Amino acid sequence: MIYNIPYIAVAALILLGLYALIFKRNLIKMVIGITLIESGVNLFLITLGYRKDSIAPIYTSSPGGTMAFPVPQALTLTSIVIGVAVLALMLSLVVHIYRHYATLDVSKIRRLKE
Amino acid sequence: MNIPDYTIAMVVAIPLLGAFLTPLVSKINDKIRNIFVILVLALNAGLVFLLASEILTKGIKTYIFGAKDLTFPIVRILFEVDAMSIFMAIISSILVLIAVIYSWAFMKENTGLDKYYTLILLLTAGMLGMVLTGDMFNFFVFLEISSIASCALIAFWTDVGESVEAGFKYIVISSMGALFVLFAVALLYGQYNALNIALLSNLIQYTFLDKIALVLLIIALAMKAGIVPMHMWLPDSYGSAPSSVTVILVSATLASLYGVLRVIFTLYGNALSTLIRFDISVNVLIGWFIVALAVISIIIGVTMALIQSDFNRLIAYGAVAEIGYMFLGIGAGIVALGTAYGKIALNGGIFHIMNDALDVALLFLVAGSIYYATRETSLDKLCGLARNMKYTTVFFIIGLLAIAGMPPLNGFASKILIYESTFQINPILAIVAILCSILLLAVFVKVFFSAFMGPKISKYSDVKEVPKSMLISMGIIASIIVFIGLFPDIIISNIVEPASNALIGYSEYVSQVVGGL
Amino acid sequence: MLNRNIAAVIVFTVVAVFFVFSALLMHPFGIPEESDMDDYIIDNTQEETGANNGVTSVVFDYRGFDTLGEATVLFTAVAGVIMIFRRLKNE
Amino acid sequence: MSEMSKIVRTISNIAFPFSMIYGLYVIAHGHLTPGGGFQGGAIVASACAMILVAFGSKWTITKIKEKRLSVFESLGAIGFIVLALLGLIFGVAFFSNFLAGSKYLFGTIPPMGSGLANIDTGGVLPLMNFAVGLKVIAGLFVIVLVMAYATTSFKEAKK
Repeated sequence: MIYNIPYIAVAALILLGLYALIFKRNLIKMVIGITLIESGVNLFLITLGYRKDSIAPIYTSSPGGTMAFPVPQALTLTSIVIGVAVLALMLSLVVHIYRHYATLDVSKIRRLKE
Repeated sequence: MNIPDYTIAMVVAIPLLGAFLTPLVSKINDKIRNIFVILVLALNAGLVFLLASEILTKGIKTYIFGAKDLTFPIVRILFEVDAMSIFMAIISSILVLIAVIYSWAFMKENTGLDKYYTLILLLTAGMLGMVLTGDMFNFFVFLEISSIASCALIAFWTDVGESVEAGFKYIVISSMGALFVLFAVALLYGQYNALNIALLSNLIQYTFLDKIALVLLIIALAMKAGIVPMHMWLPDSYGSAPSSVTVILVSATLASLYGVLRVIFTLYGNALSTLIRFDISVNVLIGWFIVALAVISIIIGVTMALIQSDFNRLIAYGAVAEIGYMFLGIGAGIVALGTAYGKIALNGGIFHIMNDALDVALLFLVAGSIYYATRETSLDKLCGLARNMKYTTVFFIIGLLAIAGMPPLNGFASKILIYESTFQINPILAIVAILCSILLLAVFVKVFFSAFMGPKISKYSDVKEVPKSMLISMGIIASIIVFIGLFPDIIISNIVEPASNALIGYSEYVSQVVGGL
Repeated sequence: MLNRNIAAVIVFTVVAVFFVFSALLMHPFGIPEESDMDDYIIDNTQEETGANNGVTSVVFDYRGFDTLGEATVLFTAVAGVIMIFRRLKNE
Repeated sequence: MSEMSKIVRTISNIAFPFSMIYGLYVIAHGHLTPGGGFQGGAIVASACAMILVAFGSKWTITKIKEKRLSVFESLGAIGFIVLALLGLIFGVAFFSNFLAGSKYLFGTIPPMGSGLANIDTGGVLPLMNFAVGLKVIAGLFVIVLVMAYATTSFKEAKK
């Protein structure tokens, strides 16, 4: 019985994303970090809804047997589309920041407080 | 006078429908689009007041999406509106209506206005949804809508470097907070297979995972409410967003503050009194944590406001200090949960949410009108504006006295409740709060003399008063502030008191859903 | 810049502890503790919503309001991106 | 970005109809097989993005203005919320499935248990799938188109 390996994978994904977000200077790397955390939380939502050797909760020509939970899959669908929306907005802001400051380095962009 | 049951759903559905229709309506021409948006928001505010009169007389109302009655395993989404959520909905709908009237003239020469009004309607729908919902995942979805809409609105002036950078910082911090909220919701769902707030509050046995979920929720929502260690985004985004957007951002921040209250009082309601090691109960621990953060944010807010030279950033740091006062009142209320002065502290905290929202909104509108008249926001260059901009000066004086907590106006009515109750908990808190309030007064008096008084310099001699619609909106807020200041007990007895009772009496909120089965 | 790094490391380790503990303490993978809500949906999704696909019946009927919020999120993001890339007057 | 070579353009011309039909199939059969409005819309939007990449953003923006796309998107969103409001008028409450089990358009109830079901089951679900699908197609394509076109105009401005 794979004890809790999926949850450890979730924790690893989230920590990788957090590392990229907190310690990296480049804006694009921060955006990638947030997407990593997003996929980690989605993976966590999906693994919550699995039952031992269950099949997808769809009745069309289904082989029969216990079915996995449908609710976490619906929540993950919503969370994935939210991830796409946030990603699109962040990237368009990064394009504009690059246009203004001609650099992607966070420390240079933090404008000098006069 | 009972109103149909689906008004709760209409309060959120109408701004959404309006937002989806705005791109089509704006194809006709600009004036019809502005009128359409103001009509939608006026109708929405009317519905909220109708619902408020219903809730404050008849108690909690619930509305199930998609079915008439409640089946046992609560499968559908449930809207549950009690006095506290309708209190926040009133504040949000007033502020958004005033901000849209203000932005009619303020935003005249900008391009891309149909997207601007669409995003304002979406932000309204997000805030009202966050405040009215009774489902944890639904709260996360509306939290995300309001943070994406407000991030796009912050970065409205894309030619100004600061606002794009402030928008990026805001979206990074709020999407981080929203992901923590989603992880906490997943933790609760994994254990209890339920997503409804009332049902979860009934099922929670305060295991170690629930403690992690509680900490994650409080950190994430306090981060979005602008508490000190994570407040860096607030001065940047309030400072560089258009003033009419900042007014709506204030109520968006308060909706996250409502989220903190809903989590502590309702979701973990019956877990609050469990004793942890060396017999401190949980609410004392959480209470002191919030009070400590509140005092730090008051001190940092006021001291940073002293050294600011940009008008918008100065008011933004004032807003951080005011959020500190709210959390001080609420934290004191949590520490002394059972006692009488704890109830007064909670009343003061909740009353201060309304007062401060109005004061900060008025000050930002004044800053916006100064920017509109002179295209200048740094205080060093502004001088002698009182001569030509008479009304704006009067509104600024009202806002200044209100935010500093001077007796005739509404800031005093709620701050006195906070001082009185925190004094009984620990005198140092009350002393620090009073001193910082006086410092805040000093900050704004300095602004008054440097920007409004002073000699008439040639650059601003021909400055003319702002157009009528901006004055009307500032006048509405100023009159509400003066009305609350003169008759505070009307507001306290029939709006604030039911709200704090609804928060403390969470068992009625739970039995409304679980009891019925 | 040194104290900024130390603060970042502290924040990172504190948050890391949260996620690792929650990974270890969660119910074992594949054996959920309670499942009354999802069993209800699996059992009578066909006669209540008439759809064979359980996930779509949850997405559009049982928790349809989430999907309305979802469509609003996408609509907001598109409006935001178009607004950010609009042509300003002086360009 | 500028357009690709001749070979890429012809291949994407050929591949576009098939991926479009597959995406529409996923939208239409959302209530029977795995899929639905969001997934099918994403497939069709990726097919459109393939055309955008192959033919360059300048050519694409002459073919379809972003204004018309955002009109489609608002229509899809309005369709979705109107279906929910119809649930309030005809059915029991906001978002109720008033068509399931009725004798109207998608009303029949599928046979219980695992088995095949024809397409006119699922009540209001297929209609909502179509509305959300239209919205996602137009929305995602507008995002990709605007970002591609804006970055090329930045480069010209810089030159």
